[in-house]
Amino acid sequence: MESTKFSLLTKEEVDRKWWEIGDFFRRNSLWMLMYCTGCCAIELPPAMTSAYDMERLGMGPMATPRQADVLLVTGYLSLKTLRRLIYTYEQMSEPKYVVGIGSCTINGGIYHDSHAVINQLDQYIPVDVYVAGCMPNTEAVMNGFVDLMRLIKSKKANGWKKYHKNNEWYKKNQIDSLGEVRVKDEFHD
Amino acid sequence: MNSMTNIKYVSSLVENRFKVIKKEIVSEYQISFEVDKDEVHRLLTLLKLEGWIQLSYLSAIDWINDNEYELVYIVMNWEKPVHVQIRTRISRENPSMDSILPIFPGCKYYEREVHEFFGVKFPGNPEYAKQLILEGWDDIPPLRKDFDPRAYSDAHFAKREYTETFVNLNNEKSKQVKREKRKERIIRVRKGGKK
Amino acid sequence: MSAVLLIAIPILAAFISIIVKKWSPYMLLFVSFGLVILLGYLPFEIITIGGFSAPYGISLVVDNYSYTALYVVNVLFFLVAIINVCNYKKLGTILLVSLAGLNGLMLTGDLFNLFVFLEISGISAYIITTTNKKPLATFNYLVAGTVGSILYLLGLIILYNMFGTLNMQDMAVRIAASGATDIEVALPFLLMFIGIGVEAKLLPFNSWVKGILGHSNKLTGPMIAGVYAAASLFVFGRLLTEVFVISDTFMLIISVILAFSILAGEAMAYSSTKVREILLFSSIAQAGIAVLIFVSGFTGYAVLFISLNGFSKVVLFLIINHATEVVGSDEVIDLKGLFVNNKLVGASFTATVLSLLGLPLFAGFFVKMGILSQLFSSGDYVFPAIILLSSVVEGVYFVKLLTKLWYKEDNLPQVKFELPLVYLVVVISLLLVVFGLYFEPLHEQALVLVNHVKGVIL
Amino acid sequence: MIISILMGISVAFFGFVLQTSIAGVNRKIIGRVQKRYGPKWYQEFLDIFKLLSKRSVTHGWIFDFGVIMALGGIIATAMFMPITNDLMAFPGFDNFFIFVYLIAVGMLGMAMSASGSGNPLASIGVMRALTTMLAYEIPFMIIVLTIIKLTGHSSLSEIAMFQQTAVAGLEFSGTWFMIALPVGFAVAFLSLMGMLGKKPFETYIAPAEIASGPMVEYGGKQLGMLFIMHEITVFIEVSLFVHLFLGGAENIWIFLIKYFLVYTSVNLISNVNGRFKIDQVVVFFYKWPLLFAVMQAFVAIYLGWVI
Amino acid sequence: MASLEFLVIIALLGGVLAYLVGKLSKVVGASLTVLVSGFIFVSVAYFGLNGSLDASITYLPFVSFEATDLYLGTSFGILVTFIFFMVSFFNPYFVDKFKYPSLYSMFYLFSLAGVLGVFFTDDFLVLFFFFELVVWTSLFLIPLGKSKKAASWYYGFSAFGSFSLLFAIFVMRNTAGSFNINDGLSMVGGSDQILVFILLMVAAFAKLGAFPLHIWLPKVLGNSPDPVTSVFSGGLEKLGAFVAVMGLVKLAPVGPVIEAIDMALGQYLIAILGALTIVFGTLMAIRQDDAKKLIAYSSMSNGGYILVALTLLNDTSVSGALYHVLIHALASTAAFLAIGAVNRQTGTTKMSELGGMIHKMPVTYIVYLIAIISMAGIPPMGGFVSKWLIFQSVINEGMILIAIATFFGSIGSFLYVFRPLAALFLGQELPEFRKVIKEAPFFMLLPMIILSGLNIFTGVHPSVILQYINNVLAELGVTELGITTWTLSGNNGDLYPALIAVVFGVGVVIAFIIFIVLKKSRKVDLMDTYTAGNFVYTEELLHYSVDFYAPIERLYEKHINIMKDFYKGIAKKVQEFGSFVKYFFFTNKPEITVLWVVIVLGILLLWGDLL
Repeated sequence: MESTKFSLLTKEEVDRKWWEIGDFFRRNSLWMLMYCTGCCAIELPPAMTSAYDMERLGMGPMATPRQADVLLVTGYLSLKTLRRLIYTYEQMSEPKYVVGIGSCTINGGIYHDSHAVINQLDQYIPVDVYVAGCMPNTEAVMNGFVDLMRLIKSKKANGWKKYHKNNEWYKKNQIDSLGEVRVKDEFHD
Repeated sequence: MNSMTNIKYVSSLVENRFKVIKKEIVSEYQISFEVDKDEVHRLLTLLKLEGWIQLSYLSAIDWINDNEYELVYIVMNWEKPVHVQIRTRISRENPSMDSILPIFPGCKYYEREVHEFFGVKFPGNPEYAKQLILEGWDDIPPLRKDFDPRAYSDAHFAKREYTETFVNLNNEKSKQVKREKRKERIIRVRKGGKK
Repeated sequence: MSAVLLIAIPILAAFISIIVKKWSPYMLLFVSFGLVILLGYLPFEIITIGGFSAPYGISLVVDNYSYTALYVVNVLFFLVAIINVCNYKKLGTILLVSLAGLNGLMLTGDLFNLFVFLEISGISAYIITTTNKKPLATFNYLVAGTVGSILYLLGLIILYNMFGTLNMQDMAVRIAASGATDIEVALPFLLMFIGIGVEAKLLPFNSWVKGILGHSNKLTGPMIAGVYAAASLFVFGRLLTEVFVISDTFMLIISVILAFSILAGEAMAYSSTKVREILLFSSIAQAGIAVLIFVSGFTGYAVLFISLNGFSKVVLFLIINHATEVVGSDEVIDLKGLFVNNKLVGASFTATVLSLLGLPLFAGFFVKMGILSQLFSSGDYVFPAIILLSSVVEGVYFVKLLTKLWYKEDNLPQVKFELPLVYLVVVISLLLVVFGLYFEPLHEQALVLVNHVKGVIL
Repeated sequence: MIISILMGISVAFFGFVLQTSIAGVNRKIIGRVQKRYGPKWYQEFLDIFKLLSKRSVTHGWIFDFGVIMALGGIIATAMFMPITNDLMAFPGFDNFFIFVYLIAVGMLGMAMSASGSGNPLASIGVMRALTTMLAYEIPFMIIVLTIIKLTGHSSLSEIAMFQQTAVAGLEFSGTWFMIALPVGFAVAFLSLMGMLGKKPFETYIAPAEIASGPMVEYGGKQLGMLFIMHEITVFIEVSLFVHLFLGGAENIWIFLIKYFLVYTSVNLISNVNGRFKIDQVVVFFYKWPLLFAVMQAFVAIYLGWVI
Repeated sequence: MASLEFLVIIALLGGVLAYLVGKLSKVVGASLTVLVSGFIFVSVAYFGLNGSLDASITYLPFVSFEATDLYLGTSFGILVTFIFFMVSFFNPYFVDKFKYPSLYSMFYLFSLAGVLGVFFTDDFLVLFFFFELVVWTSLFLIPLGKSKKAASWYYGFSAFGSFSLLFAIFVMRNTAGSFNINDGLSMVGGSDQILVFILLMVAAFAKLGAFPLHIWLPKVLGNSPDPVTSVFSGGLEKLGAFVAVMGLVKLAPVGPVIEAIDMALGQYLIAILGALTIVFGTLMAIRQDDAKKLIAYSSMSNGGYILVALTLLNDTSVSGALYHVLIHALASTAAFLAIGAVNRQTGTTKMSELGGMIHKMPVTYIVYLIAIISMAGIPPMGGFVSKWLIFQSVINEGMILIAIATFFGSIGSFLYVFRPLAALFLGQELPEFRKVIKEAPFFMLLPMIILSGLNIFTGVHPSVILQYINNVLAELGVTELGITTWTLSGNNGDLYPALIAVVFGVGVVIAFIIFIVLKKSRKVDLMDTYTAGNFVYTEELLHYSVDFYAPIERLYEKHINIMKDFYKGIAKKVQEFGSFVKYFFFTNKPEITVLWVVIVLGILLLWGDLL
């Protein structure tokens, strides 16, 4: 350790420092995308009301994927919803996080044997936090958000990096089960 | 004009005109007739003239062991509030039934749905073959009895594999002990003991 | 070289031409051209036929006013004759007779003699209009013409037994001397006014105009609308300035008639869809304006106005009648896009129309300015308002006509204008533009005529 | 010149910090009204800096240039704003019309980049923003016309000073216009709510109907810059209102109190209201507010009835 | 020493020469117009500014010019010749699409000659001569565009206007004895003065396209070819402003003075009509689908501003009005040229058919942006200064109703100028235009860039031009506007436009620094937008440009063409009257004539004893 003089920080250190500061802001003002895919979405309004007050944590609903940080996948995901979900996920601005709420996102839940519902969400998009329970209680959902914040703090919530790193794997899975993501229907040919 | 007179009115109206295979009063406001396949059109036109102007639902039931589909038309009358079910049986091999588009234009989407989920053809409705709900479906119509959704799900969607081992928390006493202590404390507090 | 020759030569040529049928058109051309040359050496004097003095003899007056009138009428007549000589050979004699009648109208200083020449030129006009192949219209014109001249005669007779003379100057002197009140004199003057009014196309009396000019051809159109209109307006001017004494009630009636005929003329032109109708109704309105100027006493600019109008009408009617003959109908829709292929004729048509409207760079502008400034200086605000309002309406329908004639994309009317017509039309429109830019000569001519006091011969 | 520009920049920065913290406090108050804790007081700062730290999306050069022009225009307007009687960047040149029209530059910048983003929802949002602007601006300008006519000055600091000290010569001086023109104050308050885009007139950022209107396509730093712009716009409009109706401020503390009271009252009212349909907004402002504004102007200018 | 008469002759001969050359090759003929108008502008501007235009007359017969201390005429002259010069750059590019290209260049230069004559003369008849010359030469430019009926509407209104001007000229001559403008306007008195005032106002309204006589403006400007529209709105409308200045400022105020706002009744009525013009223009502009008609209505409402400002007769208002004339000319010409450039590339100006022009035509976009910023009166550009001056005087006079109209106009102008910006330039790039369109050629961009440069300059440093306007004010006898080199002082506060521009620059720099410091954002295609999860592939679905301000339009949809029906009604009445008379008098039966002769005779006979 040749000199104890204050040494200039290298570029990576500066970026890492900035990233930590950015993480502080990102975890204290998580904006969730108001995209309620399944039945677990009914848990979110109570989270915003005075009993649990999601705003305390700095979380609030935002209308469009561009503005939101957290994508809440609440409940079962049919093929059609999954296609729209993937398109929305790709529209979100980086760094973005996904919270899978409800057992349907974990292992297909009660619809595990249906022809229309997928069984495991993280095959298709990277999921940071799962909240188990067939309709988990609001506390559990809030707990999930707190876990997400802890993950961000410990720099482990890098699902979006995984999506970039092994994109082909995700894409292959998506093509396998969905056929094609961007479909044409009779109204938008 | 209570419902009984309506039911009687309808059954008398239909019975003396058509050979009803089976008649069943489902509930206070609902009656169902099973009729031969080629009389369905005339019956529906008659009912429509009598005031049953709304086609509430059109669906099919798959009797796989009789090797038949059963089509159910439910029509509704606003003045005399009675739902009339018209049921017919059609064969399961290349099932087809003439469309009732001219009588009830509303049937356009029902027929597309029945075709998509059961594979029944409806000549006379130009769009019956178009895709309605399932996007890019490549298997046999899913609601047929001989379709196994579980097999489809296993084939297409990866399942989460759970290892069967039970993990006992190595040095942590199982939670059961903690639960009993908590129960006692609650009883004690209820009796007014110290917290 | 006296003015009588102007009447004598055409009549003599008319008789000769009856005998030598074949040469009558060439004789017509030769005579009319000769007269135009003759006019150059005409002395200014009063010729009393046969030496009888004023109350009895007939006198021909050659002063500035009649000189200009003669000049305009003869030149116009010659131009129209050149264009139409080849295809109206049979009318040689009639045209010569009408030339004589017109010259007589301009020259005569005697009221009864005026009636005689009125009849001569009227009859020859009726025969010319027979070429329109519209017998009922010609008959209507005949009846109206004769009724007009008879009324004129009636007025003349009343005047004669009131004042005993037929000579214009003498009559004016006697009226002034006798101190007759305006009311008494009003009746004969109104009769004479209506008489000449029929020929000068004033509104209530001109129901014949639509029939004649509406179906005119290359000869009758320019002849009636150009030559005869100018001649009758000059006669009207002569009477109004020389003889008439206008009382205020008489003036009221006349101004009502004139105002009505100006505004109604423009409105009718606005509402008609046939090109010839547009032109004839606008010439009715212009006739009304000309008479209005005479009535308010500015002979100078009135003469200018009439001559410009005469030339323009000849040009307009020639072009439109030729196009109608080729195309077959004179509806605006059928003639749409006429000028797309023949731009030169179109340019001269447009130039003439713009000078009629009184727009700058054209002679019509200064004439209109002169008229308006004199009307205003006499403190009258009503008539200029009417003239300006009518010229707004006139502008709108002429612009609508022009845009239709110039702009059309497909199946344009196949019309070919032969050289003499094109040459004549272009020369006249160039004249209008030249006089528009350099207005001095016309201005002096107008000033010379302005101080032409009643009864005094230059 | 340079010092006054630096002074202006600091005024703008002060405005931003002030408004963001007061907005955070207000979110806490609203929370307490709804019997919940509400976010931290500096939550707004966190939101803005979080947005600035994200990597967002751009739809072309006009999309970015519009945001820069919007923020630049609004910062420029804020630099002119007088805080107290003597604390202002450009004494003598803070004319009322500069504020009304420079805000329009900000609005134009945002509108340009929103419709440049190619999203129809953004264009609809812009259209609604302009329509509401047409609605609430007219009554406000009439009331300001009366104020300028009464005081004889159109610069904010003179109007403020006019209301603070009773000068012998001028007969209405000395009383706040809030008291002097009561009806005008009410109308101006309604227009202020329209200007701030608070609940009843929040048609152009209607999250339910057109997914937050013009902000649809904005992500990280663009949205952050637009939030900064929004905060500074609110600072400008509320302090404009304070100077025009509440008699400006002798020192900074009075300014802060007045500012806080105005903003909180607007916020409280807006939180109990639903949202108007876009047609209702235009019709609403052209019915009663315009009528009262004209009546107030007529009475104040021609009949001289000023309390 | 350029003599005015020499310039007029150059313009006329240039026109004829352009016609002849145009016969050989259209483009050369049109570019000749550029040279001639350029030469005229340069000589008028150079000699006019240092006051050395000599007015001697050698060739033109009755014309008499006056250029010494005629600041009003020179300022208008320089402005309009400048507009003609700028627009003439567009001629060579547009001339090949016309039916009569050589005629177009000839009449273009003739109207320039007419315009020159109008501004520099001191004799009414000469003024009227050139006034009429401008009317009929510009008349033939209109049908080259889309509609043929527009020409007759235009001629109807402007003939009505110019003939009432002529009537006023002769009425003034009766009292003043000569056609001289100044003593004609000053000497007329009593009931004649009211008549002259009304007639001059009718002429000004007809030429400016103000409220009662505005029907022709959108029809003509909307349908005529683009260079002609820009010349109309930039140049020829200024004739109306010139006549309005004569009628409102030079002529003494007419009618009893209303003591509440100490203004003459005549002036107040014109102010009310000006206010109505603003409101009506703005309302109609908001709902237009064709960009050219929209800008036409905007120039109508700006004409309303000029009228309102001229009626107030104090220093800020008249200087505001004259400055607004300059600003409006620059801004609306730049806007029309930009739309013309788009029209030439795409062939249509309908907003519902266009979209996303910015990607291929960025320079035209910036020119249009600067033009609309100035038209809407937003600070860094000139429009703000002139509107500020007008607001100062309107508030100072305390006229509430007119203040409402001006505020409504200025806010409304922000609305409707933004509509073409959003619908034409921004939004989705429609596929059929993506491959075909490319930026306008350099010589079309040159005038546009010069105009936007001037728009900025007039906004940042107005006192240069306001200095010149002050001596126009002095000539008109109005108190001068207080200006220092950088600041203007209005009635209740002063303005430092350069400071606003600098501060705006500083603000933008700060924002730019914030933008650059942060992470670079990812470029994404325009179609990749938030569509609530739907997959949309066609651009038309994502481009919002049809009936843009639907909520406002719904409020006044039913009674839009009251005025148009009113004028159509008049035309119908004239037609009915004509056919009535035709039916009544012109029948083929000769006895009708005899009947009428007898009737007239009867009237005279009865006249004697009845009356």
